[in-house]
Amino acid sequence: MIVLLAVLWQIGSVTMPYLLPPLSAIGETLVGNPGYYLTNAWVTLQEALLGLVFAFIASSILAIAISEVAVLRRAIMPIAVVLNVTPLVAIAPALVVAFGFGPEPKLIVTAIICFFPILINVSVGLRSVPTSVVQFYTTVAASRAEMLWHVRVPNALPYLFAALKIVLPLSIVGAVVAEMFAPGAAEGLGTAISLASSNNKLSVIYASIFILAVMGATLLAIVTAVERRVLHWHDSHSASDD
Amino acid sequence: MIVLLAVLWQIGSVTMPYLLPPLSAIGETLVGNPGYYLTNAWVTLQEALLGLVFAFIASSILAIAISEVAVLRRAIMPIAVVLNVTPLVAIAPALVVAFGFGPEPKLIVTAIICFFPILINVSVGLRSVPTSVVQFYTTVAASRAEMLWHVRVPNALPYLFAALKIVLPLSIVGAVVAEMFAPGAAEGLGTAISLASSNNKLSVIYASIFILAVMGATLLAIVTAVERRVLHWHDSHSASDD
Amino acid sequence: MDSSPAIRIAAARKIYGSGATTLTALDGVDLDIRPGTFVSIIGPSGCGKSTLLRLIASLEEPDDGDVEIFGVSPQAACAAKLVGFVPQSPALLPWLNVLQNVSLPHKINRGAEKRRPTAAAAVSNRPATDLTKLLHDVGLGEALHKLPSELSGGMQQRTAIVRALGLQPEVLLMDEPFSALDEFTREALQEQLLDLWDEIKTTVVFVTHSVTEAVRLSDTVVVMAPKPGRIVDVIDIDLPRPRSAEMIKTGDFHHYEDLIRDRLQAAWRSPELPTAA
Amino acid sequence: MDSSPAIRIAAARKIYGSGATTLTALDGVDLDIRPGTFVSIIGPSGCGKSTLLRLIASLEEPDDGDVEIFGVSPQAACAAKLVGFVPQSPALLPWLNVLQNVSLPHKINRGAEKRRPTAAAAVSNRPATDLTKLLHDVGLGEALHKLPSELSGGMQQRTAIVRALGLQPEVLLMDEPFSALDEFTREALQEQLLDLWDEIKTTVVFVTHSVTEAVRLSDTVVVMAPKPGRIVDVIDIDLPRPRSAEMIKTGDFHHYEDLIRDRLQAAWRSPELPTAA
Amino acid sequence: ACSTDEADSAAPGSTAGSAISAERCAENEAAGTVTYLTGYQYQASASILEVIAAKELGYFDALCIDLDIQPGTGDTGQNTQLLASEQVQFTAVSQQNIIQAQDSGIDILGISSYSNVGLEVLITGPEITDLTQLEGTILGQKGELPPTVGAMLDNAGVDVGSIQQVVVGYDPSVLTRGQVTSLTGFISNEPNLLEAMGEDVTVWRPYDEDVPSSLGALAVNPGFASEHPTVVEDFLRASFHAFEYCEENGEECVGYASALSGEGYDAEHNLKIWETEAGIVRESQTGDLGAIDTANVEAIAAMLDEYSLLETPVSADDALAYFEPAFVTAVYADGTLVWPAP
Ligand SMILES: Nc1ncnc2c1ncn2[C@@H]1O[C@H](COP(=O)(O)OP(=O)(O)OP(=O)(O)O)[C@@H](O)[C@H]1O
Ligand SMILES: Nc1ncnc2c1ncn2[C@@H]1O[C@H](COP(=O)(O)OP(=O)(O)OP(=O)(O)O)[C@@H](O)[C@H]1O
Ligand SMILES: Cc1ncc(C[n+]2csc(CCO)c2C)c(N)n1
Ligand SMILES: [Mg+2]
Ligand SMILES: [Mg+2]
Repeated sequence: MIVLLAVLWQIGSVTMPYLLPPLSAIGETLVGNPGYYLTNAWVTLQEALLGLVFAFIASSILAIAISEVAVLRRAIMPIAVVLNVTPLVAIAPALVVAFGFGPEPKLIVTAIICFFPILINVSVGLRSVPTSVVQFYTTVAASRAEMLWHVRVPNALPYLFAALKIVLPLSIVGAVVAEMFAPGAAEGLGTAISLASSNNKLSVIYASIFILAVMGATLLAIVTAVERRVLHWHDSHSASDD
Repeated sequence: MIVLLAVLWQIGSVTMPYLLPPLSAIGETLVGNPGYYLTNAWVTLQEALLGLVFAFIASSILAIAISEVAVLRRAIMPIAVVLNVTPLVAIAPALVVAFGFGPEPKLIVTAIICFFPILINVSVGLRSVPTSVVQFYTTVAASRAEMLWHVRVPNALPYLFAALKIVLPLSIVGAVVAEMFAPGAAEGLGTAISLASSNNKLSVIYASIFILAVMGATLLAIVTAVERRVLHWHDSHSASDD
Repeated sequence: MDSSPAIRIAAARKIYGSGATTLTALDGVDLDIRPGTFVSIIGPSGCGKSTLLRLIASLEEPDDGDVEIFGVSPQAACAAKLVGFVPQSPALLPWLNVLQNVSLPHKINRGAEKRRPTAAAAVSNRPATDLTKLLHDVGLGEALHKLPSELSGGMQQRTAIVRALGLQPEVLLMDEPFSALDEFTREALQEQLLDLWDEIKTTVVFVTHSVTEAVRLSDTVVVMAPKPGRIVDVIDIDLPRPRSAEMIKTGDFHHYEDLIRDRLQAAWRSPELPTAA
Repeated sequence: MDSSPAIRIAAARKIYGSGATTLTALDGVDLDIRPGTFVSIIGPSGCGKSTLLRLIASLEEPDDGDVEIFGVSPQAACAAKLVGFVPQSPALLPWLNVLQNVSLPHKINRGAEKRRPTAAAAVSNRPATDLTKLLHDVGLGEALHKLPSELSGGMQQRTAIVRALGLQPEVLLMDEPFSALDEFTREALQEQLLDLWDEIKTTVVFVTHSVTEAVRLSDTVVVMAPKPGRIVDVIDIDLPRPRSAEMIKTGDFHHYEDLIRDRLQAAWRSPELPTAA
Repeated sequence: ACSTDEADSAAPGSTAGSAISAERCAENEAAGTVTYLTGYQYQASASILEVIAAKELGYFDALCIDLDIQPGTGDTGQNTQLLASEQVQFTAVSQQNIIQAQDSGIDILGISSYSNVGLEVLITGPEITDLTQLEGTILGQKGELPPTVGAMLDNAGVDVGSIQQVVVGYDPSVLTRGQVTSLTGFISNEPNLLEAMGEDVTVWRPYDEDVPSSLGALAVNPGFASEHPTVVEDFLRASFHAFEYCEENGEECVGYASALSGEGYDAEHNLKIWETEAGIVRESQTGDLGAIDTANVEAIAAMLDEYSLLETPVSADDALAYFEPAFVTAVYADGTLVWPAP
């Protein structure tokens, strides 16, 4: 599979040299300057994860709020949709005006990108508890908080993990896009990509994307491993071929 | 809630006129030139939905493939992750180079953005069938296709609808971002936003975002309504407060 | 003991669905249950037994009529943790092991005692239950740390029983709790249930399909019939306690069994029930 | 009828878990079941009855030993749609109504007949079942278009029974199919089951906790004991058929009941089962 | 016949093929639809506005060129790629972009340039009177420091390393709000915006510090150029013709761009952009309008080398090979644009 892709790429790089750099060129820049990529990757990773943490906290709280209180659903969902459909690249510059050149604008962009999938998945998960279970805990008058914590939240975990799988790679894209468009960035792979693209350094662009992909795949592998441990009780993990 | 936001906005627009235009200015441009916004919205909506349809088909097929065949999971997931972590704004230009000024690059960008959430959610949903149900249909030797069609796919619907709620607004962002970064776009709200931002017309930018938000919220309301009809049997819809 | 009823159901009606598909699950149900009595409910499948239990357990609102527990609403009774409920399907949490599943209700609604209505206050303040011992007693001693998916059907059911018994509730609502148990396990659990009932003087409402079990355990047997779901008979069982294995073979016992079977059969003859070939 | 067994289980062993938490659910189980016989399995809760049934139904692989149906593997038998399975929990699809739930298995694996092994071929080619009629017969005539969530526990169980019967399988595996049914519904369904069995000469493996039911229905009663799960007795019931309601009261019948209860009690005395107080 | 679908928008006096011999018309038509990609949307910059105007005025029709205009995003690297891949035949870039593209293996050919004054400038408040005052302050830029601005600072003896660089957006008020001390910008854009806000600023042009650069260069796909040299010539002819027209009729030309762009076009500001850039072009003009100054190309190549902005250093001859001044030369006779075409 990977070999096949590599061959296709090489053919592409010969027929469209203005579009795809040869793999050797990508390899050279990676090997020639590993420090550059590692430093930038580390910056981007930090932004991505920090933004994700904020998004996770905010969207989990809101997911709980909207699945508990119908009024809040009607108030919050439209705002969430607005955040979700706002093209961030259009407002990233405005964010710097509001928040300065520090990491805040980047974290905000990353958090906004990651926010919605968690919100939706978790709120569906919170409401997907089997009726018989809810009924039993109603007879012991579990408070809303207790029902949430002991019943709904664990029940939402499969949905949460699905959301995390979606959102971990997204957080990286968010950080990169923020670096490209939120003013103030001087480091990170996003910055590297925009510098390279204004200088037509195709090999640097694709080397950066390669690093991003490796980061994304690693993060995904980590969630998947954690999920396997945490959700061993869930039907999705009982299949023997899993 | 909305009133509160409007008041906050107005305060913001007075203290930071370079950041937020007064609401009245937004209203004026919307009312003054509704045809402009409607035409562009229609273009963007078409791109968004068409891209979404492609993403839906591709990711559903792949979700089925990876949840059925473990080998494919190992082959396809890395590629999916690469697509998901590639900053599309960085490759949108390359797509135009490869595919020209037609709608293709925009559809591809939109489809890539929508692809991953559907893939992940649906593949989790396909595997979350209660063991006892799978076992019964194993005793009548349901083929994989039959198990899929009659058992796994309906069982994945709650997850699919969650994915659709995430992805419908995303498809709009995808189309907008594509319009902003794929040269050659002469229409659409993304184009409107980048033109306006090159001319510092804040009111047009925010009017366009407002239209985008309305589109996103409408699409979300439609899926939610469809979900309510289709998933009436699911626990998430049995609560009386729903 | 108080003379006011532990459970009072008056003219209760419950309707499911709407329009053309309306189904009257319960209609004109009147029932008073004195504190400390053991009442069994018996009736054809689908006649509304579970619905009635859910009504008492605050899980359904009657469309008409009233339900009270110790003079307060079912909600208030549940809030005071007066109610122990064994649902027809075990409803265990798949991510908790057996011990965790039966312990969780204790961690929930801790301030419940304060909300107990006076009529039920007398019977509060018992020593906390030893759940591990209770689980051992029902034969789950080696399954304490198993997940529900690793249990047999009967083991799941026993877990659900312990979960309710552990609460030492004033009102114990059990929906076919022993249906998945073999005769001997069932008998052992019947003993344990009666012991507990004797000890904490709880009020039990017990849905069963076994006439023998109903007669053996109950002070009163309520016979229900379907279409609409209603009470057709309330039979007091005037047999001395403890009721030993020998008593089951006595004429008195058989008399009650036959009486109840008779009423049950009449109820069962109502339209649209399985046709014996 | 062929003299080779319909179901052959040889030295079957099934182990759950690994390491410290290993549990031998079945050990050294040998059982041959002749075609057309009605075999009941009875034993304490958790002794491995459902596991044994799942082994026959191709839902578990034995860790040791062999299972065959009509000389082929359980998988092959299922592929030929020889097997009808009534699981302990109904396992209905929540998005399909009763009629759709029982119809779905017919839409599945349509080419099955071609795969039938010769030993079972003789009994193929029966007229298709009228599922609506079957549902009416079990008392679900008015529930055809209800979703599982709108059914009572017993109604769900009857749906699962019809789903299996409708397949007219050569081998019918039923795991406590009548546990949630009242005595009269149960009796009616017993009649229907026996009629069907008589008519299509199917082989039935029937897990039950009711000794009376086992004696009434079976040619052979298999008694199991736990720790490890094993067969402790195989008792042939030499009573004439049809076995009427009167026969249940005869000494011969009681003899069998007492015999089985005796064996069962011995099995039940195995360590770590509920302690009668 | 030449494309007729824009016939109704043609300005008076220009009808299809009216400014060209039939033979040359046929040659031009053989190229089919020719696509031009703007540098940045429909901005009224030199190299964009006159092409839009030429089309609307019917000049391309008159020369039998079927021209399609696509708006660029401002990413010049992308423009060069699209040109090399022949998705477009003409595009607006700078001479420096052309040399850098060639360095990355992207084969394109420079055919014209309006001025040696570069587009990119540094803007400061009036209190800055010497660039060395910027040492230790914050400089706002749009992704990276333009090499010409860097060279300017360097030439002025500034320790560039001591300046903290931050990326900012396109709103120049970061400067006047004091968030940055200096700001990179485009010669006709931010200064005009700031002036419109009533702000007083100083504009530092690299050109004035002897840093070579360019404004309004056009590039062509080399394969296309060798196949259809008359189209290249006549494309330039129509553009230059329109440039002259728009110098006189700026408002009308900006109106064409505004109509193409739709709501959100700041016609007033764009007119200023046009007037500023056209003024610079004329003020710094060294030869015929649009003619390539080979000395400037050599100087740019040397500058790029000096600041190590190329993978492989280029010699002056290498750099000159990336440009073909003959197309411009061909459209002038004795210093006047030949119109109509031969
Ligand atoms: N998936 C599993 N993982 C681990 N242990 C299991 C699993 N399924 C069953 N067991 C164990 O195997 C033993 C036998 O279970 P089985 O379900 O066969 O019992 P059973 O005889 O059907 O009981 P019951 O009458 O209660 O249904 C039990 O001790 C149970 O805990
Ligand atoms: N949620 C529901 N929606 C619609 N109808 C329902 C619902 N729950 C129960 N019913 C109907 O109400 C009637 C009574 O159901 P109920 O569960 O109370 O019966 P039951 O006496 O407990 O039967 P069983 O002995 O089979 O458990 C049935 O006809 C059932 O179809
Ligand atoms: C006068 C003038 N102003 C701006 C640009 C172009 N510019 C190049 S990139 C970019 C941002 C696009 O994302 C802008 C504004 C120009 N060519 N001429
Ligand atoms: Mg019930
Ligand atoms: Mg079992």
